[in-house]
Amino acid sequence: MSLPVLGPLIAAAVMLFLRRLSAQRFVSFMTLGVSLVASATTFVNIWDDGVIRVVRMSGWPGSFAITLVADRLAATMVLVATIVVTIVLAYATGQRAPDERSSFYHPVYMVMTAGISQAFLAGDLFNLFVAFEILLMASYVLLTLEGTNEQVRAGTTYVVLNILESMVLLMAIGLVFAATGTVSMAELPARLAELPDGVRMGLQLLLLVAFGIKAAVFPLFFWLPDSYPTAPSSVSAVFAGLLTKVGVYCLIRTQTLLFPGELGNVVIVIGAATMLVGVLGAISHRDMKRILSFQIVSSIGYMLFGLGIGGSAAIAATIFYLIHHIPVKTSLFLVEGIVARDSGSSSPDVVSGMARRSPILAVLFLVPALSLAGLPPFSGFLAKFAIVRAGVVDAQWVGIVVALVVSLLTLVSMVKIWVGVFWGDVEPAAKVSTVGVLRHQRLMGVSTGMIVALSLAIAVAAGPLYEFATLAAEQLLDVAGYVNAVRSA
Amino acid sequence: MTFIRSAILDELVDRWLSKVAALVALYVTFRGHNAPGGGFAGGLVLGGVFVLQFLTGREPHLRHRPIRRPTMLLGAGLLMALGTTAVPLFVDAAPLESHIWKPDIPVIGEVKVVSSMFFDLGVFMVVVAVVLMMLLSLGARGSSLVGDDGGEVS
Amino acid sequence: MSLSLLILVGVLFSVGTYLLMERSLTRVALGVGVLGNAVNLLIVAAGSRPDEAPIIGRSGELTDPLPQALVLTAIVIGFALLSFVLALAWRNWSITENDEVEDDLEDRIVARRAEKNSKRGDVPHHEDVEQ
Amino acid sequence: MSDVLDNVLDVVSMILFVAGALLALVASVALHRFTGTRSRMHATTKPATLGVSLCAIGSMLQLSDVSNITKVVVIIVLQLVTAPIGAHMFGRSVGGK
Amino acid sequence: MKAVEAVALAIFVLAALIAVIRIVRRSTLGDRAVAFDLLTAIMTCALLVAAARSDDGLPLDLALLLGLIGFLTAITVARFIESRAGEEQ
Amino acid sequence: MIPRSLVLLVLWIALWGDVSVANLISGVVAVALVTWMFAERSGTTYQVRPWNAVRLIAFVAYSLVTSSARVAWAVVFPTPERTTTSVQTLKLQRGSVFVGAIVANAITLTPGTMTLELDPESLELQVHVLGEVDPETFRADVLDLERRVAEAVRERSWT
Amino acid sequence: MVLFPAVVAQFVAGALLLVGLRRRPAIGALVGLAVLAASTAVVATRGIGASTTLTETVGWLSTLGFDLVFELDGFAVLMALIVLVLGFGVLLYSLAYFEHDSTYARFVGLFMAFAGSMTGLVLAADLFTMFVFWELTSICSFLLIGLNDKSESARQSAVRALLTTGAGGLCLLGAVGILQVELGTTAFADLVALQPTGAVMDAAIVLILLGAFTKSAQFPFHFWLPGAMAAPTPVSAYLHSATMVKAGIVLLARMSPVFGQSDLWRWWVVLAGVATMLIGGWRALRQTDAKLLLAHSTVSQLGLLTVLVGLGWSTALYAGVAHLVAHAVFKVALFLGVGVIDHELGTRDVTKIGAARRRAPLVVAALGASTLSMAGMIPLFGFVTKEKALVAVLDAEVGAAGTVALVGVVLGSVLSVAYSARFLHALLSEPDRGEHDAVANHHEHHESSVLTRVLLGAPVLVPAAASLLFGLIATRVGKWLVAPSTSLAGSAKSKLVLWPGINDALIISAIVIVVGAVIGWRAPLSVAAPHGKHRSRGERSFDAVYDATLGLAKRLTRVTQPGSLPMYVAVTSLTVAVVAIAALAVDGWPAFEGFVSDSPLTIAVTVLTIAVSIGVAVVSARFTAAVFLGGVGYGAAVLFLMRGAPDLALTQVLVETLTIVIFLLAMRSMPHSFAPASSWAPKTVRIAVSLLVGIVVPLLVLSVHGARTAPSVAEDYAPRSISEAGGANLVNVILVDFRGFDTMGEITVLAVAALGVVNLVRAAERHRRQRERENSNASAAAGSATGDVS
Ligand code: NA
Ligand code: NA
Repeated sequence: MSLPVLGPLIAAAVMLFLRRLSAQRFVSFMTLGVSLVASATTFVNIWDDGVIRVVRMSGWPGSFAITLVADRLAATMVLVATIVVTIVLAYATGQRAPDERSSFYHPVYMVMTAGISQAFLAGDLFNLFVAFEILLMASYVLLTLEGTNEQVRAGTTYVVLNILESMVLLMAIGLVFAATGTVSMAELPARLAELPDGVRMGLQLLLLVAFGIKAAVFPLFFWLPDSYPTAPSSVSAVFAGLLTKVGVYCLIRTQTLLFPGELGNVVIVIGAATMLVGVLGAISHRDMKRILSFQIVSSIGYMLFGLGIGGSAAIAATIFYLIHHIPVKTSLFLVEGIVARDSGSSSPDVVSGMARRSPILAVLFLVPALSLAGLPPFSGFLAKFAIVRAGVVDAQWVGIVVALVVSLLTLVSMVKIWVGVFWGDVEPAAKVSTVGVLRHQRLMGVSTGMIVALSLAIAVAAGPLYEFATLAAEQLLDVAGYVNAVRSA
Repeated sequence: MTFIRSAILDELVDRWLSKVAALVALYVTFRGHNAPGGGFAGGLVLGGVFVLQFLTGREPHLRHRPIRRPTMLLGAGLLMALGTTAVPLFVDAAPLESHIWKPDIPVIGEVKVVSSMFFDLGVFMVVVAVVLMMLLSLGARGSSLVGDDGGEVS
Repeated sequence: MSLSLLILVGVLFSVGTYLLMERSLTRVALGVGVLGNAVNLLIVAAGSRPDEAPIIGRSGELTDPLPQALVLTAIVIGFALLSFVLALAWRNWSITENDEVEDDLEDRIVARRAEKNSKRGDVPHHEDVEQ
Repeated sequence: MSDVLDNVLDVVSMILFVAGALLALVASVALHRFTGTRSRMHATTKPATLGVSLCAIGSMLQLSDVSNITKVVVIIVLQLVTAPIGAHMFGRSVGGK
Repeated sequence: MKAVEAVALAIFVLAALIAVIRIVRRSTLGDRAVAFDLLTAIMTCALLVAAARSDDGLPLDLALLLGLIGFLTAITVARFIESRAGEEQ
Repeated sequence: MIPRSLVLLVLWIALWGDVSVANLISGVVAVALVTWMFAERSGTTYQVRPWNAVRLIAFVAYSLVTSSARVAWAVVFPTPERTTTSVQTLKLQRGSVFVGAIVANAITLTPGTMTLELDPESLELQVHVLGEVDPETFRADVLDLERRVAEAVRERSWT
Repeated sequence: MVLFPAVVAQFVAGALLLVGLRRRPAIGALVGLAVLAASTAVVATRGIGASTTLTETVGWLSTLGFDLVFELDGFAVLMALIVLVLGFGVLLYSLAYFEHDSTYARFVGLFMAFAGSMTGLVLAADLFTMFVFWELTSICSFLLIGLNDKSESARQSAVRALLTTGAGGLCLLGAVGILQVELGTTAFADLVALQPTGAVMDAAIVLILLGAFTKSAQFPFHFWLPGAMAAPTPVSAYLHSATMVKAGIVLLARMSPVFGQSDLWRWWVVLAGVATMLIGGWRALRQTDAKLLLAHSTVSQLGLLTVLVGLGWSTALYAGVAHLVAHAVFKVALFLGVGVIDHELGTRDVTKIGAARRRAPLVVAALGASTLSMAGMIPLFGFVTKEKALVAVLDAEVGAAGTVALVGVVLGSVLSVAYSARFLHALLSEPDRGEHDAVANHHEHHESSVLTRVLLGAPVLVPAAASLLFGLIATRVGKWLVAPSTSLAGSAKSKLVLWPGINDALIISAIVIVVGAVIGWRAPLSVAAPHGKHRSRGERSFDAVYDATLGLAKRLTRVTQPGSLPMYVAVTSLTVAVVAIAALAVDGWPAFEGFVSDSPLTIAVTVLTIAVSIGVAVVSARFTAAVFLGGVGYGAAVLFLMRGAPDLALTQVLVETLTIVIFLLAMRSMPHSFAPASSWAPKTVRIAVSLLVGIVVPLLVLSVHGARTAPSVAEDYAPRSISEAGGANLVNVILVDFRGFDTMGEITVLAVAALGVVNLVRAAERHRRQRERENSNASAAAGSATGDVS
């Protein structure tokens, strides 16, 4: 179970000795393959029996050791993350730019992978902070990989605000310790419950702010749309698909394990504002990557809305949304990368008529785009509707109206991209390669296709997946179960 | 940073200060388990020595010694720490679970070796490597240093 | 709780926040450094009592070692962050010959479009296209 | 006998401490009294070095552990070695007085 | 004994205060570095006295490292001033 | 002649505060590592004459105290003569860089005087001096110091 | 299970054609025809005359009741046959229509996907299933309208159609959610049985109607349909007359037995239907493009259908179903016929299409017959159904709404006769000489083969013949339609007759026909282009809303996303401050107690550190500030030491020193002082924000500190430290053992940071070299240029 964390780290260290790119690639894929097997095994086992797996680091009792805890949600997230990371790496290999530009790409990418897994598995608040720092630092490096003017400027915003986030998180954790004397997530629920209301609320809100910055929620989202568009597509794809999800995941943990059911209405309001502001940003922009980046923010809002409603149905819907959104968002960025690689840009001012040039690419865009807009029969529809339904049950009418309006505006933003980039005459001015769009980028196309297929598979297998999400949600709400599993480990 | 031609620096820094400081660095590293110090502090002290060499323009010294490839040192340090983390997995223990050996070696007597010492040593190496990398990259005046010393895979 | 430490933490938070709001990247880096110190002091001040150093064998009541260990990790991470920010500042300087964080270009474009209160949507280009 | 010795050592230490402290004070006052960086260095680094050395010797007299005494010795040596290096580097860089 | 040490420590604080005034008040970088160096020395002295006070090695560790590392700040400043000597004049 | 390695080994053992086989062995390893890590710039070594060395240390310590007092005095009661500064230049006689380096350090340690530069080729010494001073007297003092140093250590080349 | 596979087969065929058989679209079309035929066979054999209704459930997300349920009841059979048979005809027609068009492959693929969506929609047994296919039809329609994506207006129309129907779809989704949660079911049969009422149901009604109205282009959402005529004729014929726009009618038909008794439902339906009928009819009188004329006539007819189906009264439902069939039959013929004319003449202008009489007399005859059916002339099927509609409205016992409906239907009928007459007029008028030449010209360039003419002609002639035939055998057709309407309303005793005898309805009809014919024949064929350029008022409103939304979004985004880092930091800091204030507001002012007495030394060091830290913020010299930062660190180190944290102090001192060195390295070449700040906000604001943070955070700390309840877990460490972890320094033992994993992460962070620094420096170096290379190339070029000159 600790393999998805340790494996990539070891690989990263080994790769510092490797000069040859091919060797680095080999090590990367081998490692991810092993991680994949390991995380799939954990996932299947937990799917089978639902027993929470705990690894006690350094072998000390669960009550005061650092633990890695895999419950249903964590195991799922690690598996999905590993799959996505692997496919995107294949894409990056096909794209060639990032890993040929810097010999540190592969090691840093591996470290980021490890950080993501560790964040999902962390059973200790401070260790979670460390995991965050690992993946953040790796993301800083990946974001500024080429060191261009744009990247440095955007990287600065990203780095500074994420450092601020780190400070807030660290402060929050320090205060949690000061109030409770522990940072173990299994020990915290009981101790937090004893605190005075204001202190408890303050700690909860501080954690919400910290994770909220990471997850890019209103009003703390601004760093995201400014920075993601500047990274290479393969990098921003992982950022978009996974990194913000880590923040959401942590918000879910905070809301279910540490402060069960508290301040739900605040979360709902934040969620509604986030989806609205995000989508308005998306339709304000023209650039494909910008629109997609703002859409990340908007989607986060949906998850927060579901989380805020609370209860197993809403949390299950949120989990389903969380999982479905990873391949959807990732694939959109990957498509953008293919467009940009083919035409030198993905701006509608430069590119158009892509659908004529590559119908397959158009389909690869359309499926996740419609899924994002919540249209049936794609996974996004099920996820969005599941959340809306939970809202109806809870009579969150305002939120539902916002969610539906945002859904329409999301469609607007996707249509903007479609009309601007995929429709229209083939622009003669563009730096268009003469051969087929996907012919020279077969690996990029295939990996994008795999992620799209993954998202379609989520839609097809929605039934069993949703049952699993429901079980995962029930497990999340069973605080005592978590505590006992860690204590008795 | 330009090299400073100075007899004072030659004598003091090269002959004595560096070596004494490096010795202290090792000392701080290894006694950390029982007194303030440890791999991190020790690594920083040794890093400080390199800073001193660097500030006095002595970095050519670094380039003729085995630590000229700090990325490899970095990798080695990480591997040592990770090894300490992962090896227990092979003997069915928890990751990072420590083990205390007390072998009774002839002449020396009973020696107490704690496995976490290797972890600390890994930390030490990483810190030294990090300091070196930062010095050699940010501190490089010309370009050549970066390619040669800051990292080697091209 | 030590009152003087608390006041110091407050001052450091103020100074750090103030510096982070500057345009000069060097000052931002300074802010990162100050804020890091502030949080570290906060954790130690709030999380433990001033007692004897936590080394077994020392006389007197030992203070809580855990906040110290956490802060030690935080110090290192803070150093890593600060170094990277400084490298970023350096690179920024080497590109633009100034030390400032500029506003995002695309955002400014959108702002300008909003300012002009343009009647033109992006998807259906109306009047201007049809002519 | 050892009591007497201890007392003597105590007194010596005290004298050394106070002397060291006063030297430090003088050094800091010098920062304001003198003009020009080099002049200020004359008045600060040297008395400070001496001050540290005095305190170190005073401290050495009170310590019992070999390891600790060694550290104090190293501290003195370091003072004597590093002060010139610092002065040297400064002397090179700071122009004027 | 304790009283004398307390007096010594008080003098150190006073000296440090005066040095900090030099640092904070408008002055050149070089002067500030000199003051900083002095501050390090004062800290070392205080640590030595504190160590003697309780026959305790802990402050000595810090003093030792200060001695090893502290002067780096000063020579860093020196290097900085030197590297831009032309510019400042 | 005291090998530097031995000094370092003693230092190592003293730091641990305990003479044991384990410390000795680890010390040998540590010293070897350290020596290997930091290269020598010059291929010279030297010999210390213990008695002369002690005399030298005593001399330096004495001048350290007296001149500290003098500077302290200047701080407390500054006059123009006491606070004026000058740069004195002179050439060392013994032809040894090592000796020159020790001289330069000793000068720096002594309050009121501060070595700015010692050229390793010409052995020209630049000293910054606080307070009014007669150049000839100063030169004589420095050369006297050089003599004392040269008597305490003797350089020997082994390449 | 047959229904779901039949639907899926059409999608699969579509998908294959989109990505696979792109080079051979004709073969793809043949595959599509085969699939459509097979599906038709399935529906016909399993549906017509079956003793039990075939029901299929495809489990999807059963936990939430998101399953696909299909039912082949009478209405479903009827609609499915319309969809499939017309689809077959249109696809056949398209083979000739597109010929050498490069978009044909795309058309066939999307067409099949659309046919699948539509089949699924009409077979749906519950609202959820219907919604799924509903949205699919919107998507396919979007892509089909935009088939000629090089045309700006096609793109715009597609977007308008998608967003309008998409918005309606979301309303429908809301209704689905409400019904699912409130009633636990969306199955039509269950809903009819439940007859739900109440405030929440009223909301559901409004949402459902919005969905239906947008889809079926009812007022005020009627504007997108004429715009959708930018699509090629087969698309218009199939989607925007015969099938997709009927989706809203299907929905109304399914739901009106559920909500038909509600006044809310009835009034909305009647008002929207009547308004649509009148507006569409009026507009149809003013179109010069024959296709647009038909489009507006479709709008008008849809209004009639809405009124009939929405009234929820069994006879009206029966009439609605009948007229739905009639409309599908004559309208597909009309559209396809106009397409033939367009194909033959190269124009659809009503002043010019008269020339078609000679080129394609059969087609024009079929058009004429269909037009008469549209006008409701005996003996065509349109007459039969129009009569039935009048009867149904006359007999309706629904109060004032019924009266409004009656007036509306009469006026609407007048208009529909009028535009039919105008269209007929256009068909029969003689084009002037010049036009005739132009048409002849076009013809010379465009000689169609026999196969082409058959393929184009048959799909026009067959439905036209059907209009006539159905009229003649109206009684039998009426019997066929009993089952479909019974499946909706539960009971339908109505029947159709060609000649009902003289009754109120017939008299009204006669008056309507006379008045309408006069108006229509006298209406001018050539009409000056309306004022608003190419866009209708509805389109302009849509665009205004769209632009306003975008403008609002931009203005808002300018506020939320100014791109300014300082602003972002300020907002984030303020958020933290607000959090602290909120916590304090709940618990009240923290108790200022429990302070340890600080030693004078602590106080002194604190004061010094504060002084230095303020210096960091104040000083303007770059490196000096860095040194000050070091001073703050040293101060913190001393405080750590005094609190019993020697390890911290040690590390802090080392780290601060190294930090200063790195500051030096990074800032070597930067100027001495900071540039004067080009600030985003006045200094006072920044000071205020930072002071607020500096004040509230310590208060929060105090409040939290006082709340400590349990002892630290670290108390468990001490007993185990030496024996089990082998060390006495607890902090170090924690770092390498108890919490060694944190340290592992910490050195990883450090390592990656170093890699990042090196990477940035290398990038700079790479860029510098590149620039140098470019410069030297440039100067070399310049050098050779001067060489040439000399
Ligand atoms: Na375009
Ligand atoms: Na800049």
